[in-house]
Amino acid sequence: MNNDTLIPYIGVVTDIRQDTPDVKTFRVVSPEGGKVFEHMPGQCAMLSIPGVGEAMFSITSSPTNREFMEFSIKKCGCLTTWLHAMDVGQQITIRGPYGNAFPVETELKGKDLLFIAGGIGLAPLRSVINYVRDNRSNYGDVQVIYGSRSKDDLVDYQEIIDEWMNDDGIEVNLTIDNPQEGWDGHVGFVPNYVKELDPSINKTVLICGPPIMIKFTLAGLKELGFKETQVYTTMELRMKCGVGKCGRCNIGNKYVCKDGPVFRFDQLGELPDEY
Amino acid sequence: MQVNENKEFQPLIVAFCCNWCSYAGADLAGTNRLNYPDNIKIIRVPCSCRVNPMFILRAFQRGADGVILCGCHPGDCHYTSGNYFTRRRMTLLFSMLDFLGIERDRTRVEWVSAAEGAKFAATMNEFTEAVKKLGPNRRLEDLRCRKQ
Amino acid sequence: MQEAMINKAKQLLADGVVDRVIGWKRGEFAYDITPAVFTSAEELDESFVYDDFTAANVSKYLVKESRKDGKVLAFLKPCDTYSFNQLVKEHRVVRENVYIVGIPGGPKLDAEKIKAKGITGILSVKNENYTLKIETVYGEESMPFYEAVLDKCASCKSKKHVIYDELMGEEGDVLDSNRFDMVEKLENMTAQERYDFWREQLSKCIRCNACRNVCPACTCEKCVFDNPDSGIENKAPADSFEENMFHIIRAFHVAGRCTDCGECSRVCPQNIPLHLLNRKFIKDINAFYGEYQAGEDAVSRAPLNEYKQNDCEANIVHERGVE
Amino acid sequence: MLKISLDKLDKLFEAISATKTLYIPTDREDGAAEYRKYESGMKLSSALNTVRSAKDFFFPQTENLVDFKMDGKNIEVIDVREESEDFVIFGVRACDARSFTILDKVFLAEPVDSYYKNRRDHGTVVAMACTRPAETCFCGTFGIDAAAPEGDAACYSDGESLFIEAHNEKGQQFIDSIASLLKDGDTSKLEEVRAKTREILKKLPLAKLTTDNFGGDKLNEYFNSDKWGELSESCLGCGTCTFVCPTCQCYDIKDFNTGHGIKRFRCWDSCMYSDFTKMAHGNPRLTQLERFRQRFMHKLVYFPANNNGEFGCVGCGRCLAKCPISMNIVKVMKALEVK
Repeated sequence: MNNDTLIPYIGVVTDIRQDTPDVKTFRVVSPEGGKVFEHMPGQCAMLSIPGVGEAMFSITSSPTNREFMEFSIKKCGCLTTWLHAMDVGQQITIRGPYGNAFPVETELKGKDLLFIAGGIGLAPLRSVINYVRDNRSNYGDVQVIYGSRSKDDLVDYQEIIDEWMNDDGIEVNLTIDNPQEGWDGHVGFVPNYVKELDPSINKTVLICGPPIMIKFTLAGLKELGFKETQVYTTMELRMKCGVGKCGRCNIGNKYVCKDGPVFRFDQLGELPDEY
Repeated sequence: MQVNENKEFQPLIVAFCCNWCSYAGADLAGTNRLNYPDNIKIIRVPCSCRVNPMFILRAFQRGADGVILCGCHPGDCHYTSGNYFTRRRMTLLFSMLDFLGIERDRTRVEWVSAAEGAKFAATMNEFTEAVKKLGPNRRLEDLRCRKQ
Repeated sequence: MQEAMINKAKQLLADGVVDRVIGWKRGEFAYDITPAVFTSAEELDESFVYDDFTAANVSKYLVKESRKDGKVLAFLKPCDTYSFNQLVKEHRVVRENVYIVGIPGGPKLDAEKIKAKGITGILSVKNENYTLKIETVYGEESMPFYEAVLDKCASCKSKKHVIYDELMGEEGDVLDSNRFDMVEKLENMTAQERYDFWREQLSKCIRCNACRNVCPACTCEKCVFDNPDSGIENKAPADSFEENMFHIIRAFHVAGRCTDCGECSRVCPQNIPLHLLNRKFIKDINAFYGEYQAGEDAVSRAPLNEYKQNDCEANIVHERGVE
Repeated sequence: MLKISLDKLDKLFEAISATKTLYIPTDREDGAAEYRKYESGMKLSSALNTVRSAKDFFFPQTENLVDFKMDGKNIEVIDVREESEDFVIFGVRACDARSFTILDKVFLAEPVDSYYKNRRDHGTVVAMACTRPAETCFCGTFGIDAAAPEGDAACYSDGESLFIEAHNEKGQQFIDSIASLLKDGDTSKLEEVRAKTREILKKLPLAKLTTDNFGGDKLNEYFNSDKWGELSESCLGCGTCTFVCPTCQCYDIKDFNTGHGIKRFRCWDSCMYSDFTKMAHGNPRLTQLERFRQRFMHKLVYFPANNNGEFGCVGCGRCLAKCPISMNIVKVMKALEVK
């Protein structure tokens, strides 16, 4: 019998990095070494600990990374709590990749890109940002606006200041919600910061974060003159199968696991408001 | 404890024992070197009243052939009245299991005080024999949990 | 009766005594009646119905309805008043927000029983002197009224309203019902026979949860079977054990609180006689701890919430009845 | 057409079950019909339909997907799939026969569900034309002819004989396997019976129900309809409609700890359940209104939007008969319809 997508592969956790007090980044390879499967930036995978649960997570590493995949996971429910408690060397099950990806090889090619992320929302965008950094000549200017509750809640802070900020042609703007000792950067919410920075409206926007942030940022972008066709986001709903059959992650007739998770805002606008 | 050598059916029996009386009773049986079968797996609970019907059913699901619940004698409950509620609850539950055709001898409630080591051993011996006669639990088992 | 009820409802709406009316709404056929909330005289005229098929017990809806603003009028049949009273006792309804009009009850009819006679294509059902005249696409059919009566009505326990603000029609009495006959019959079978009986019945279960969701006593905010942390959450009877477990626990959770309204059996799509499990508990409670009718009053303690020092021992189960 | 006398049905069933597992609808003690594995002496039910639909055979209520053995930090994945046995489902009504093509659109779409396909490949559907449709029937609304069902093969009764014809190769193989029992027969009386059935179908109370005003293009219009509150207010949130429905295909995947391993199984799930879309951080469908809307929008709008206009309902009428509060797709369609 052919392999079935519902039967998972084994992955080994080879590194666990504490990013923020409630976010850890897990490095996963196949037991034989190397990646379990290839993916495109924005795609997701089903991770599971049998007996505990299975859930969809975005792959935070870039496909240009040839050795491993990474998942930045916030401690939130039953499975994620378990994942946060495990040690290096633990095997997990993994299946995927699921969903579409950010159109990095088509619509985004040659464009100036603006990434806007809030909190753990950086996770799916990190894959794209690093993909773009590794294929720098294919894209124009890159700007990243990233905000979190506090400095400690900025995911991948070390990578941002060590690598992204040192790259040519990448502008990184960080912000935190409230003033904090040891922070001399911007303070304020992401939507307002975006308006303050007043980015060029020629940029294509990739946005991910809490729904309330997306809502206000999108309104702000529209005020600045951005069109919905310029803005991409990535969604999350409860998923079980990952292939559009189990029937729960739909928004209207679109399944987030199969037709998403990446949507352009004009596409989302045609769908009912149920997410 | 006895060592079971022959191949006759060896039931798995779960005994829920209240912390204050029956568990101490089991202890006493041990320190007095009284024999009771190794089929008995004791689960210590703070009070017999802690045992809800689900505990009993789950024990059967996971392979128990008999379940016995031991608590303080009525009137002696550490929490004054826990075992009185247990008594009503288990009476109704056992009656329901019986109603569904589950062999009634697979379930039992016994009151064993901390001083009744001998009663504990005797009860367990007797209960194990009764369950042994019934054979493996087939009517209230979960086939998925059966070891191949 | 229907006319009188509509008029009563209109009057109470007009007088401002109530803001809404909970009752039954006419369907596509003679029998597919849906509980509904009415807010205007026009709606009442258009679709309010009370007839031989309005069996649904609306008291559970009052858990939610009575927490909304304003007052709701509920027409309750005798059996429904027991359920409502039990909810009052458990503080699940806001009594002040409900205006109860007691109405005469059944016996109500079961469309399934008509269909089981091979009568299909039902267009209308009329009760003429306790003979049902049924018009179908295949012609006129008839059958005795009492052969189509719902099981729960066939063993009606009471025609008395235990709680109401107003009564329409005559007050009835508590009946000397035969409701424990089948339980007794089962008790007198051998364990093997009982086991076979219940296996046959419970293996039909599709775990649709209709029995749980319709039950006026099942009003937990989160059911143990929906709670992934309970360790027994399950959506489907994956094994015969789970079929048994679900129904034992469901019945146990309402033991001492079940008023025997019979809704669980009425709604079961697989016709499992679930009320027998509830009645077994009621019968046992009566036998062991004295006669007790849940919902009869709003103050007495439920049998599983109290005890007596001289209660019988659990092992009484081993000493009585048929092995 | 080939036929066999109705009084020789037993012989037919014996012959089929000699080589393959045979399932037929048969009457239970409580009067309801149910598909059961054929055993000698079992009688074909005269009921119009079974309570549980025939989808069970291809998409059972629960099935094991995969086993895991946990050993310290290591996990072993055990593929538990086995080749299905060959089986025949006899007496499938036209509505259920159509339901399989709807399920196919979900499960056989890429990536193919191997569990479903395995059983689909090994199962032969022998449909049976209706002669006594009920008031709850509205298969005609979805373009199904109850007198000419789909399936791998179809049977028709004229009251004396059972006529059998194949619709595809699988059906032909089925007929070949019982050829010795069949003989050529005159279908003139059968045509009369079928014409009569079609007349009755036209007279059914729901015969005029149409899907003309439903479909993928009505998405926001119906989603934002103000009728949903009223329609869903008495919904109990049970799964009866979903579980008796031949086309409802949503499932859940769960793990069961056996004490010596983990069994991952899937089971039917219902969009009517409160935890259907519940996530660790929230639930996009918080009240019964949204859940209720999802079920009917799926059947009447989302499914046709994704499947060239095919609706996710076959008009079998089970939900009409079984819903505890008698709220169903017909009432929803009538209340919702915008011309």
